[in-house]
Amino acid sequence: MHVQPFLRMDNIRKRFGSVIASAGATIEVEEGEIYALLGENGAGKSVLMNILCGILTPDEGEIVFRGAPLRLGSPEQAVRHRIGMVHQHFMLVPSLTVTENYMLGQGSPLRLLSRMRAVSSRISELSDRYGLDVRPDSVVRNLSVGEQQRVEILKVLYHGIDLLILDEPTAVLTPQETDRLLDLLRGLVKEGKTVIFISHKLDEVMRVSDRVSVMRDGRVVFTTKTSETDPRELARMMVGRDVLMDLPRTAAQPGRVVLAVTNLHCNNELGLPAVRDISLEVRQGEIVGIAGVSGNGQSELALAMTGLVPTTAGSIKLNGEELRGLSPSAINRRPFAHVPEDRHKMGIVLPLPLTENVILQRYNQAPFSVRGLLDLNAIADHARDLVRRFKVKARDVDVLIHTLSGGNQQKLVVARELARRPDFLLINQLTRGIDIGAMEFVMQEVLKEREAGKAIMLISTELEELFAICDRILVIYEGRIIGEVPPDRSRLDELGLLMAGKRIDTAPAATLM
Amino acid sequence: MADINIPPPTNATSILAGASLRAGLSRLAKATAPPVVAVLLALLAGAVLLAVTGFYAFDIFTVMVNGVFQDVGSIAEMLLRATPLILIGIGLCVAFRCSIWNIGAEGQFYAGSCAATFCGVQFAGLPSWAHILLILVAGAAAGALWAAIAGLLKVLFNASEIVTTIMLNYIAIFMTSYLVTGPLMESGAAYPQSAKLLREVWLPRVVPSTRLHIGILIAVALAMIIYVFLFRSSAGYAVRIVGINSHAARYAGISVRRSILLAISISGSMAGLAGAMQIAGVTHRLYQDISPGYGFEAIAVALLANNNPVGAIFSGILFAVLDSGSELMQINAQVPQVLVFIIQGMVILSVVGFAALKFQSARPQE
Amino acid sequence: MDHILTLGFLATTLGATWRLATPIIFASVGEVISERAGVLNIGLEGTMLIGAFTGFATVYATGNLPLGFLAAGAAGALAGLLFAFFAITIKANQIIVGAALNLLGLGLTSFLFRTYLVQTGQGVQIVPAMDVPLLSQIPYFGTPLFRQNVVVYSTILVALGAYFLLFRTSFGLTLRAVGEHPKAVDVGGRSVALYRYAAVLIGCSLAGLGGAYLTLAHANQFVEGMTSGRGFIALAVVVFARWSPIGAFFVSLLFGMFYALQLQLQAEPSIHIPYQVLQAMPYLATIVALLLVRNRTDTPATLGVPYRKV
Amino acid sequence: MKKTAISRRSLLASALGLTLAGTIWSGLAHAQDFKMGLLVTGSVAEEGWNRIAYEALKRVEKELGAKISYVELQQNPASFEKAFRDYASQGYQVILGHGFEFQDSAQTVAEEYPDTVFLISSSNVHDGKVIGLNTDSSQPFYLMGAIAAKMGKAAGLIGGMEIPPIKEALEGFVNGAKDASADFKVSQVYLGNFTDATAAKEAAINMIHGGADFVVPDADAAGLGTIQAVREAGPEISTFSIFSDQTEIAPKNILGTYIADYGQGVVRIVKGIKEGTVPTSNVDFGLKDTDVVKFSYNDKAAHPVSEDVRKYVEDVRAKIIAGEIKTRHRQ
Repeated sequence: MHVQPFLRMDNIRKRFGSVIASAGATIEVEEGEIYALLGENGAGKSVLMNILCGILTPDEGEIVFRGAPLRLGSPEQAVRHRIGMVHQHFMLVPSLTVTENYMLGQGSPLRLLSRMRAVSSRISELSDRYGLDVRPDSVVRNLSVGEQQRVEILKVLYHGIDLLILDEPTAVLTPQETDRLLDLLRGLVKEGKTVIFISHKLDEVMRVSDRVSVMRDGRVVFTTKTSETDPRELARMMVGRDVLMDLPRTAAQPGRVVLAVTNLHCNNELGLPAVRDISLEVRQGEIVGIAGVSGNGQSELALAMTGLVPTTAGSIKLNGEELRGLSPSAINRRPFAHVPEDRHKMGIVLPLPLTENVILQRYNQAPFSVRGLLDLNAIADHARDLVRRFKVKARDVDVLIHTLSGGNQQKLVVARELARRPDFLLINQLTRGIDIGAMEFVMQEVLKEREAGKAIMLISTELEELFAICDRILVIYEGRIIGEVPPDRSRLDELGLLMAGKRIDTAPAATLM
Repeated sequence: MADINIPPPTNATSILAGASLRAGLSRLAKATAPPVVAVLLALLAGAVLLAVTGFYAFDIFTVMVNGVFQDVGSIAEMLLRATPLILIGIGLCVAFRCSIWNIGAEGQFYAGSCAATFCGVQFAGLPSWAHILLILVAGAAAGALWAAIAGLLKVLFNASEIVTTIMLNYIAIFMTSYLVTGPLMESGAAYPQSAKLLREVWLPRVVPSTRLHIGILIAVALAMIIYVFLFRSSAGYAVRIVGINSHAARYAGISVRRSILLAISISGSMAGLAGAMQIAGVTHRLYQDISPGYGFEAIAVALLANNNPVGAIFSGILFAVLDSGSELMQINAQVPQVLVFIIQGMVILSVVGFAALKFQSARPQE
Repeated sequence: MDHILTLGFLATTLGATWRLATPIIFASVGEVISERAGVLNIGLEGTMLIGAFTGFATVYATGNLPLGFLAAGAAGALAGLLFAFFAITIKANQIIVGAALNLLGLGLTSFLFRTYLVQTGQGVQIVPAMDVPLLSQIPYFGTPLFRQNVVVYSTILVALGAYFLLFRTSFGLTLRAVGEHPKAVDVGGRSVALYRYAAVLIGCSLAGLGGAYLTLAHANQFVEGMTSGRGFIALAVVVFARWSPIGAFFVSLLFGMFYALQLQLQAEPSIHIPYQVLQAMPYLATIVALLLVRNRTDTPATLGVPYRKV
Repeated sequence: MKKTAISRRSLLASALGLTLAGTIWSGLAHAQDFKMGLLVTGSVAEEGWNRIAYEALKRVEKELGAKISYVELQQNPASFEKAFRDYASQGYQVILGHGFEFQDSAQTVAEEYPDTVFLISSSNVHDGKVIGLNTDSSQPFYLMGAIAAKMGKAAGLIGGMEIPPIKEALEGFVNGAKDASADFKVSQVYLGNFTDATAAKEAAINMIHGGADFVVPDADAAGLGTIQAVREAGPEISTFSIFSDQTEIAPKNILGTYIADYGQGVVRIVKGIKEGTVPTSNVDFGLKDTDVVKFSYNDKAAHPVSEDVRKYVEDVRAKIIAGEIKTRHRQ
């Protein structure tokens, strides 16, 4: 259209060892538009944007910005060209104040910090102008995730950026906070700024962007005006085939109560209340979803149920037996399985082989341990069995698990947990960070378990995942269950309000149970 | 700390099978190449230092190696030196695998020596074998307890074991000094040393007309047992999981505290046992400076073996060769014996350098 | 026994405390800077020995005291460079590299001392004591406390300077951020490795100066292994002081007092405690101190953890 | 510095040349040579204890034409036996273990090598050809104690470690002081090592503040810290130079020098052995051995020892030699 686009990244290639992260991606961005970059995890969006903001240098390819070739050696140089990025994981130092964070890396290292006051008042001024409600002398550690994001965005504005890149900015936000963010982006564009918006959420892209490109396997496979496409087309482009948004399933036939949580309380690491008076039941043959924005007590709820953080009050009963107060190892011996939230942190042990990973909770139980000694043959047989049944792509069972892709790692974790033949399965984030093929596979396996009469609880921040397989969805907010919604996409607004802490008068929490 | 937790081959059966003999050998070669190169680099650095300061490095090393392997007697002396290094080293393998930085093996060695001496000079009249057993068990127990202090402080108060074990080293050394000038001092004599153990409780010797005692055999056997513990037992599995990822350990139902205490106590018991053997097998009495730094040297022994107890047998012997050799260098060429510290330091640096580089190149990229 | 309770005894104790604390202050303030940037260096003992030896050898050869301190600081920085290369560039385990540095420090200084500086007989002329005007006139306390050499006084400047550097300059702000959230600094356009190198080099050169104090401003000789565990005490001081340079100054004084009292109480014929018990006191105190400092929120978040870019 | 460095290096080079010619490990014994070996714990480079033995060895080489060799061992009892055996098996006729800690190992190895004489420093052992050679430092320290008590108000003693040679010396000082003046106060500090010169200096400063006007170290290399403290304290504080002549370091403060010419003693004993006379008991060098134990005055001190006091000292010296005064082991 234009002879000279605002920004052109041409045939960008970048590889890390044997992994090709960017395989000749090309994009063009117009001045004053919101440009969305859509793609699955690992499609190469973040790598491309990290190149644009100077964190990574491309192996090949050219960037032309405002008509001149752009060669960046550091993010600082990007800022000098008025390009700035808000990262998915915030780049704020928790122990410092907002002002100190803004001053970080600015100017000569030998300069004194006497300018602090001037910086503070400039922050207040900008905060008022954009309505971001950022207080310059707050210590970042004490801010909520949403507040921290506003601090990040304001930091970019403070540095006088013309091209703003946001990497998955809505992942940690409530629907209402998301709305507010999208409004802000529209306002920035009106001021003449340009926005690149990375996401894998179709609806946001549809709502806010002017144009959209889809990335897959390190390449841009599709670019269009947003007004000329629809979510289904974008989704197809993302995965290379139609998404099975709705998995075939029969209506739930809940049986007896398997797991009952009553009036449960527990604290977080800092000793503050994290789970407040939660009561819920999970029956045979149903999948109960727990929806909520990250950080509302879901993690602590899951850890409390498995004995990993101490509870302060309440009860957790499995098949009528009290679990509260039992050690994690005692709970492991009950028919209670747990797919943890962060597999790298908890679910698997990266530098060990598959064999040693499949016995994680059963390392001291028969048949894997006989009189205190490990039976290597039994362990290897078990690992091979799981690999075969769950179609885990691994050369052998004695390869180290960190050589597997995220999807295959998650398959192995789910396989391991299901192999324990639990009555109750607690899943915290089933499909986080895995490819769409693995995603479908594990969702189907979980549904199969439901058909087999297992009681399943799925904690997720991905509403799509919850809608796809849950039978009912409870919403957690600030440590409380504040409502229940059926898995019906038409009730999305209602769900969003609940996730933002707005109770619905017609369905008060007290009557939910 | 993943750089020290590269596991050994788990599929032992496949190595034994004839078909994969070649694969096993190449795996063995891959495992042993870095430490071998590390040692060569360290010796090279030592040689450069010698050359710069005006010595004939090559001749000195030749004399050293020839001397150490001159005859049965000198080999036995070398193995005698290797015994405490192997014992302490295999204990440190367990602690390091659990990511516990036990810098206190030196103090645990002293604690073991003191307890062994106490039991050695007391309880006269016990049958010889029972008395020897008592001495060794007392040494191991004292070492374990001394280490467990640091372990308890870690699990109860989250006190860094690095600092506490270093402090406990000093305390153990002062305690020994007090004992040999006070309660354990040989009565009627003026020297700061304990009474001499009776010949009945000396460790039996394995090579006639040398001082090499059964400690070396016990050390090798214990190395095998510790290997089985670490890689073939469920408790050892728990220790390793705690060392790599304590969150995963808790998720697996492993008691992190118990594993830490177990690992550091095993580590301490090996150092204590080494101290007891030094008393019952070599010096036969307690002195103020009973260890010339075995506890620190053994850190290098464990590291060079990649925290594999079977490997520690070989690295322990290697360091004993260096030690014995450095004495020969001193006798024959007046090379200051402290050169051996420099070589040890260089070995450690080369080993961790290799491990870190290997880990970096093996790391998957996103 | 009575005279233990006198002002004179107290004044003597305080003077000795400051002098004995001086090398520990240098080393621990240096370590605070290093650990604030996320680098744990347990090789202080070896670094101090290197400083002590280099300073001594330089002054022995040239007779120039300032040059001796300069050389000691530079030698400490060189040791720091070696540490930093392994711990930061190669990303090896910092504890192990530190242990190696201790071995190298002891080995190298002893080797070179035995090879080159056999007979140093009279030693070197040390930094002379000087009176602080007015303060040295205070009855009882004036002479013991305010007739020290300039290196002892300089510990105040070292602690204040480190405080100023860490909390009042842009460099210090970034350095602290490197210890807390290195990625943020990296993305912000500053090199994490560079800041960590700088922190380690500053820390090690201070440790080197602390070592040089022993040979050039207190005793006038180099003795093999003369640091006698002061580098390890400094490590404990940092934890006790909660990573504050001012705190490190005062905690070092506390440990200096243990040393001083130990020597004084031994000399009291009326007190019958085995001297080994008195000598073990600073080490026992360190352990007790660790128990008192249980709240670990001050610990730099990435202490001991190498930074990997991707 | 240059001078010492060069001489040291040429010494090392010659030692290297000799040994690499293959005398020790080639197995070709020079059976006719008279050979003496020395074992020390620590470095002979440092001023002090180990250097005394090294110098003795050099004198044996020079005066008796012996072939010599020495080994610096770590403070590690486990390695002593091997070192003795290494020398004995190579036909060394005399081996000096420099410290009582060598006694046990020597006795063990002596059983296997009946022709070798094992001399043990600071030991009173006598077991066949294992012979203790002790310099009784309590005698010269007794004299120093007497001088201190006659001239000063109070004294402080700084010992390295609590081992017999040092304990005995300090006891001799205390006895000498008490005998001269019963109320004279002497305080003692042990450093617990021979390396912490800083602590040695602080201990001395403390004693001086506490009223001591005589501060005497017996702490090997660390003792230099004490001399430093005394010199800084000014001419009113006195000390003595121990084992070697350090008068140059503090000429105003050092009132006298105690030199143990251990080399002379060793040469005398080894000469006897070479000629076929092995001592029949342990050897205790004392003031009676005027060629070995020497005590002299420094007339250039700020307050040199007065004639009266010297007379008293000569008096007690004679009594010690005659065995009338017991300087140690009084309890």
